[in-house]
Amino acid sequence: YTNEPTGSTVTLGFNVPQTGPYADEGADELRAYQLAVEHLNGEGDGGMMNTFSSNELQGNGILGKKVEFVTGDTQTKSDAARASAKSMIEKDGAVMITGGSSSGVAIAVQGLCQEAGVIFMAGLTHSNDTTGKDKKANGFRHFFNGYMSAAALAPVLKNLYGTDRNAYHLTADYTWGWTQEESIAAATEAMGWNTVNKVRTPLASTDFSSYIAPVLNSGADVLVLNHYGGNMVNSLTNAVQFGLREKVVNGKQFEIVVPLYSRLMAKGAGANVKGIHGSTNWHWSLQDDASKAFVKSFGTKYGFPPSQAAHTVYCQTLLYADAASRAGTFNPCGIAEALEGFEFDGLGNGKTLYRAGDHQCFKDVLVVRGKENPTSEFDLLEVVEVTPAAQVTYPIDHPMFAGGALGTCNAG
Amino acid sequence: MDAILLQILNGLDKGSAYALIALGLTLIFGTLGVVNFAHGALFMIGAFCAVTVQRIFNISYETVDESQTDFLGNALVVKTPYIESWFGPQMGGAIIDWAVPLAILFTVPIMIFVGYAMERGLIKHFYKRPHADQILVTFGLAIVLQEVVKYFYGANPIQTPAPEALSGIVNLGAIIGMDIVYPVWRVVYFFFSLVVIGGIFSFLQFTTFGMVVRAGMADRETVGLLGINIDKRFTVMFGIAAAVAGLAGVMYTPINSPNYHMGMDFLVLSFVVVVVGGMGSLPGAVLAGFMLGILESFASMNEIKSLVPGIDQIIIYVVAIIILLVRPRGLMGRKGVMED
Amino acid sequence: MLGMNKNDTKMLLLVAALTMLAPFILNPFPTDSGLAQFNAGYPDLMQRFVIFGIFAIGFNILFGLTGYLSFGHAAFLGVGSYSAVWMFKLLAMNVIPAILLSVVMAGIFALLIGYISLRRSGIYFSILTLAFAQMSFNVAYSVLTPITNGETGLQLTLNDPRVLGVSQTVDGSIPVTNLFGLEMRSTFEMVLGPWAFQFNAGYYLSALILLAVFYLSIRIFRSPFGLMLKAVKSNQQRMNYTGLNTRPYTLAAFVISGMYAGLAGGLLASMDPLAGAERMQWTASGEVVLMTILGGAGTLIGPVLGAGFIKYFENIFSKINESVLHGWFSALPDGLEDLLVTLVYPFVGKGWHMTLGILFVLVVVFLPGGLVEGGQRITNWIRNKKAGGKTPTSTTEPAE
Amino acid sequence: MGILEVKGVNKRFGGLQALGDVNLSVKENSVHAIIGPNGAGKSTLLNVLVGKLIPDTGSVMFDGKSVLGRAPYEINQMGISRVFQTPEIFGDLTVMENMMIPCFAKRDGAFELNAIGSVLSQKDVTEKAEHMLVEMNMADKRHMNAAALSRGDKRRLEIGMCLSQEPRLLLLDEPTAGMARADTNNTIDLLKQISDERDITIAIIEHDMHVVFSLADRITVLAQGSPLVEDDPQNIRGNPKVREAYLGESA
Amino acid sequence: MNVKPNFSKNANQATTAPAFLSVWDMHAYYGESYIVQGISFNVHEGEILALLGRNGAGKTSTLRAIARMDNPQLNKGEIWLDHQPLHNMASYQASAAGLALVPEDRSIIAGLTVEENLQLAQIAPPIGWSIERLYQLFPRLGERRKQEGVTLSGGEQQMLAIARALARDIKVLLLDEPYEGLAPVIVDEIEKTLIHIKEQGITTIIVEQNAVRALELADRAVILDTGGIVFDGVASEVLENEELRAEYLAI
Ligand SMILES: Nc1ncnc2c1ncn2[C@@H]1O[C@H](COP(=O)(O)OP(=O)(O)OP(=O)(O)O)[C@@H](O)[C@H]1O
Ligand SMILES: Nc1ncnc2c1ncn2[C@@H]1O[C@H](COP(=O)(O)OP(=O)(O)OP(=O)(O)O)[C@@H](O)[C@H]1O
Ligand SMILES: [Mg+2]
Ligand SMILES: [Mg+2]
Repeated sequence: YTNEPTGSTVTLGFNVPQTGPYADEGADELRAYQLAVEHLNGEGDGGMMNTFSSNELQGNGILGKKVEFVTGDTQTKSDAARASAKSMIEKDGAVMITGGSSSGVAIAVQGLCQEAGVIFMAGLTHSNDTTGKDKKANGFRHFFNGYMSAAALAPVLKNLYGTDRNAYHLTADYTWGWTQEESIAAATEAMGWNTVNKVRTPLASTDFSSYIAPVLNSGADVLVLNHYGGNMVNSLTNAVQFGLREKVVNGKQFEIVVPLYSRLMAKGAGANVKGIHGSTNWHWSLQDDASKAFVKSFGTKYGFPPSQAAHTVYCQTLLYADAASRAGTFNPCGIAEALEGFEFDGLGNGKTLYRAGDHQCFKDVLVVRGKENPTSEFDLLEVVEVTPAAQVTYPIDHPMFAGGALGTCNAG
Repeated sequence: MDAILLQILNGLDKGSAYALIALGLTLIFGTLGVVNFAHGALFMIGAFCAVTVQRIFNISYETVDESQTDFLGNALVVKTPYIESWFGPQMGGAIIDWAVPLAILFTVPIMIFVGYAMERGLIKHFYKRPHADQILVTFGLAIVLQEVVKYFYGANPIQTPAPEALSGIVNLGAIIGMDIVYPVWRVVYFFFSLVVIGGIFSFLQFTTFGMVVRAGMADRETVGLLGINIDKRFTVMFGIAAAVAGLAGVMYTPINSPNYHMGMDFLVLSFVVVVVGGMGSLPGAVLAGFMLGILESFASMNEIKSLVPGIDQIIIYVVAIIILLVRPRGLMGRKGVMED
Repeated sequence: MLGMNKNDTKMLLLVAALTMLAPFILNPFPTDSGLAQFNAGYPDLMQRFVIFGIFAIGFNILFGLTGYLSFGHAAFLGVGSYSAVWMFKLLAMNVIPAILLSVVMAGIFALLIGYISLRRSGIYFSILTLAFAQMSFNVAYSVLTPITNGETGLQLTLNDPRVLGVSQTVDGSIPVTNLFGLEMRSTFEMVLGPWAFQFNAGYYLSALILLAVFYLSIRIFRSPFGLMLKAVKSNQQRMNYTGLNTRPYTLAAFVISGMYAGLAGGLLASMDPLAGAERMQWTASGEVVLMTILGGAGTLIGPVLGAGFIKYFENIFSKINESVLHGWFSALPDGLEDLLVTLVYPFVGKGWHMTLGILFVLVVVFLPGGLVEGGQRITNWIRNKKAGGKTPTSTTEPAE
Repeated sequence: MGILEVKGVNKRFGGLQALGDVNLSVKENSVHAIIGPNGAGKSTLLNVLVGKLIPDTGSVMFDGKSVLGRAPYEINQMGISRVFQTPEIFGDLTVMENMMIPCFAKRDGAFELNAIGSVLSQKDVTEKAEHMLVEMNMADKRHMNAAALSRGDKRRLEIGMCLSQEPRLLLLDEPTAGMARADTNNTIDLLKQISDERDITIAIIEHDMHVVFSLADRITVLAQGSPLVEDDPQNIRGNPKVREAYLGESA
Repeated sequence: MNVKPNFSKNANQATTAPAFLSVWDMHAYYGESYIVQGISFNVHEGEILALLGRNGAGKTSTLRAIARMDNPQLNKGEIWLDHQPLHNMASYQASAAGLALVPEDRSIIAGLTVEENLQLAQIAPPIGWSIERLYQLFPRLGERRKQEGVTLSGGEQQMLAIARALARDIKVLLLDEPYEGLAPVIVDEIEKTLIHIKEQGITTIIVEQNAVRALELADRAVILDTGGIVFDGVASEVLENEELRAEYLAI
């Protein structure tokens, strides 16, 4: 199989955005990867290896081989990401590629890994497509997705804002935005909300005022911002600027929802996030042992708490290592088999299943809210609800995930 | 009706940002003839002046609050800005609150210095070089400036809010009996840009400075023969342009949180604005800025979007193409400026 | 030879030798040494060198000869890529039809855009091309998603129809691109002591095509057509009053260079069947401009050097991370090691942009003719040294 | 009936009547001089002839075909070639290349080009260009960039370029301005020889009376946009109106 | 610095007045090509010096070097004007010191009107004739004050260029082919102007292909050939010296 490790080491490829708008998220992912490598090699305090339900990992590398890694810059561009991944595979002999901070890149690299015959452990990618129509036998996603965000958020929104609401969607005009919009609209409509309008905004927009202004007189009383990263910071800032948070429509307080939160980015919106609900894959303030262990380990090393991106890539690295150990081989097909249907606990989101049919993890999803009185610059979000995995699980043939096929595992 | 008025207003407001950015660019690009790919970076540096001022105002001393814990479970370190301890929480808080407007004072000299250093150190040697070389050097410079900012401030946006007093909304329609609410700061930005634009116009109109610089562009040699030290004036012009770019940046920060690549986001747009306005024409750049702003606002209206899907994605470019085909030198371009 | 003068023949032979021996030349460091980091001789990067070389050569036919600075050439590259991937999806995995279609489609696109844009000159032309390319990018990114697959990029799937071929191979995976059965990704690895050299089919195909189009560009530069274009650049007015309708000439140059871009796009897709919208973004158009100027606009070999330079940085420098640096300096005392790492780190890895920016500035300030001039200076210097005496540097001959 | 017939041409620039009812007939194979004070409209008239300007009214016929409304390159292809008052040459190209470009033109001025470039035709072109350089006394400068030529040399190069196109009508706008005496004399000889040996018609604008009177078969005096007189050289020299408006005492 | 340098090699025996403008051993380059190859001469206050030579002899280059233009580059040599060392100055400083060059291509600035072209000359001190006075001298310019300078006819441009020089308070006027392209009557006019200027005490160096006219006007003459001086003496001497005339001026 491709890049079978022959020496005493095994090389992993960490492919993250190091330049461009997501560079900070990429940097945080890299930190988590390094931490994971340390832990796998038996250095440091072991972090979540101590809480992980599987006890295969011994701190002696993977299958006795010391873990080494190479890094690359995806620039958040499919092309650059594939070039970088290829160089890791062709030049550095990486047996696994992981990383990414956007769905487009994750899907592109996942496709590449499928062809090249290596395992791809997706990083931050939230589009339904990654494990939906673009799923691949060699690709695995620990992160949650648009559907799960919607499923977790809907009940909370229902409790908070009632069932008689008119929602206005602003959506980043590309695949991730569309899948999220579809998911949220479906979930909220199911509980009785009316969708007033779905407006697509160009990815390159920086000023969303001309999209926000029409919201004022649209009769909507909820604004859903299907934006991520810089788009999200700007659209939220603009929405608050236009006084939407203070607005009262039809006798109801106007509300804003940001379905996918990223704490790193939310910082850019500052006080504007206060009281605004959204979902996230994981948050450092969780009080379970695994999360605490990870925060401690990461925080001690770097001086600040990890982001959800850091958490997911750390988990992915451990999961890969564990699967290799259980399979007793680095052969992608062996590893895939070990991961498929794998149930585990102790990585921060409670009991988790790596579903065999689409390589998506099913675990608890957090609903969070912008904190009113933050005590520090990291303390922006508070968890209002931990939605149990069962509630966000969907059947494999759910229409939002239809099309495409997993195919068969490729070992190169 | 309200909706249309609101979009016109929004277009003017967007346009004022475009016009202000394009104004700085056209001083360098349309007047000095330097294809300045670092203009976006100047805009970005202006914005980060505000961030820096905010940071400076927030320099804090630390006290340990045993009653709270931080993310690692240790006692929480509470930070209090020195300014607050010096001036009292009330006054100090107000100063911090007004960081962005106060940053203007700080930005102008900084930007003039940046412009001066850039022109003397680098651009000076490129007036006579081909445009292609200018692109390479200014693009290189832009990357470096950007990366330096990224090194110190990270890649994520940084919030720099407007003063509390200026961050609400006003009802502009109240006078005419309509309900047209608009963010105060955006109104401030609009008037601010009018003032800056007016200031630059009168400076170039009522002094011979503009004429000399234009002449120097057309024929440096001859202007030198007439006893004029054109280099000095080019430097001044560059300084002014940098200051305008910087002002556009500082004032923009409360509208959208600045990040290190915000310059690149605006770069293409500002070139389009300047060229559509017509090379060498200041009024052209301003006019084009407002025009594109308004058209962009209209294109993002749902009614228009449902007629022509995706029009808001391409409106700027469609308009640019049409204008350049109908009017060979843009709206108000002068003959012979950068046509070869 | 082949209708070329001696210098050109020499240069073509040189380029041929360089491309054919690239797997050796680009892998000078033993695989296990610390410097192996700087090796560039792996298939993907070598392919990128030659493909972007083709792109830049084509761009230079327009820019170097006519002086028209297009800021939208990436659109043609993108069109080429999309065409090729669709060909793979619908027709066959053989690269020949795909490449042909990309060239043709890019040519048609260039004809349309060029016909309109060439009504203006100077900066107005640049902005027109930029506007067209940005429009294409925006549209490809969202509105045209059914054709382009938007953000994700157009990829092959397991259920592509593929008339002349199978949708999936027997083992259930997507078939790979090939040239009459020769798989583009097939690589022969030769191990010589501590060195490992990779010979990749796709690379050699691209390299041969590069040689062909490089030869073509030499012929264009030296032909009366090329002379006419240079004359148009120098004085369009005089050209008009000498009875030449300049428009068809510049349009021809535009279309030819667009077809080069399409060829590059088709090759990219042939090596790696994916076509993403960001290939059409203005930054991508800007990149080829930078490549050309960096290498030396108007020179034959310059654009290829420029392309190599930028791609090298993008792919090699960006991969140097902190632990690699620690590896290099580990022999030094700890304090010094940390100091050096701290000093170097901002310029590599995530700081590779910074280094690239600084190099742009340095090159353009000190080598006004681009890298080619650098090369000339070195040869002159060596020659002078050999001659031993102070022969005055010959009058600046056009760097070609 | 002349080869060039200008009838009733008017051209205004804003308030300025640059050409007012100009009628002119140039006989085939003659040398026709147009003289007149500065700003009389001589260059403007030439601009109309080559399609650089479109007159407000009037007609311009060359060889029985109308010139108006055609693009400059088309007019050139009809066989009209022009030397400008400020030299228009290819500054970035070498002198030799400058000369080669018009040599690609066929007899009637139309371009014959082959992008792949057959070796043979290029050789012909090179020979012809070489020959022309020798004729213009510029062979030693063949590898210089044209921009670096002195002004007189630029002018000679431009004349050479126009001649090597073998036009039927050659328009010269002050061809010897700034040229050294010796070269002026050479140019006079060359033009004489051309007009005698080849069937080229020449229209020349010149302020140097030595040149005008050595060459011209016929002279039109233009003043304030309108023809003042048209006559033979001897008569012009004696014409008091011309003396007053143009020649001054020194002629 | 009170000692006036007198670098005269052999020249100026004709007059004993000290030199006002001295050029000593001037070497100038265009990039690598060595054009002005060690020229020395003196001009006295109020004198008109004719600088003659065939095309490419280096006349323009000499004037440009004196006017301290960037090109050609002065690599060696000294230039003194009325006690001031010009060789250390940039062109704008030389202009402030009292030097004005009327370049051979006139260099009217595009995009500026006639009047603006004149105004431009009066921005930096010292300021000379008023614009109204210049319009009296050249009424044609006054009539066209709002017209864009570059659309003037050739002769009008020449007038504008001279007027622009006079708009500054100058001590030395460098004229590069001022008669080129001018109608004989205008040449007479300009000649009168030059005499007028001379009467104001302004020193003039005139480069001209119309050697006879220049020599009749000038007090002294310098003849250049390929970058070096081949004659330096009284103007009338040249007119009388058959050999010189034939060899270098072809008259
Ligand atoms: N584009 C223009 N706009 C306005 N006026 C113009 C333009 N072109 C020429 N003129 C004016 O028209 C008149 C005729 O100019 P033209 O160049 O034809 O003169 P000319 O006879 O060639 O003179 P000269 O012998 O000095 O070259 C001049 O007064 C000139 O100022
Ligand atoms: N920019 C330049 N670069 C290189 N060589 C130049 C340049 N300008 C002029 N020369 C060369 O310098 C020499 C002298 O030129 P210059 O213009 O001084 O001559 P001139 O005596 O004024 O001639 P003319 O009477 O034709 O105007 C010529 O051989 C010319 O080719
Ligand atoms: Mg004229
Ligand atoms: Mg001269």
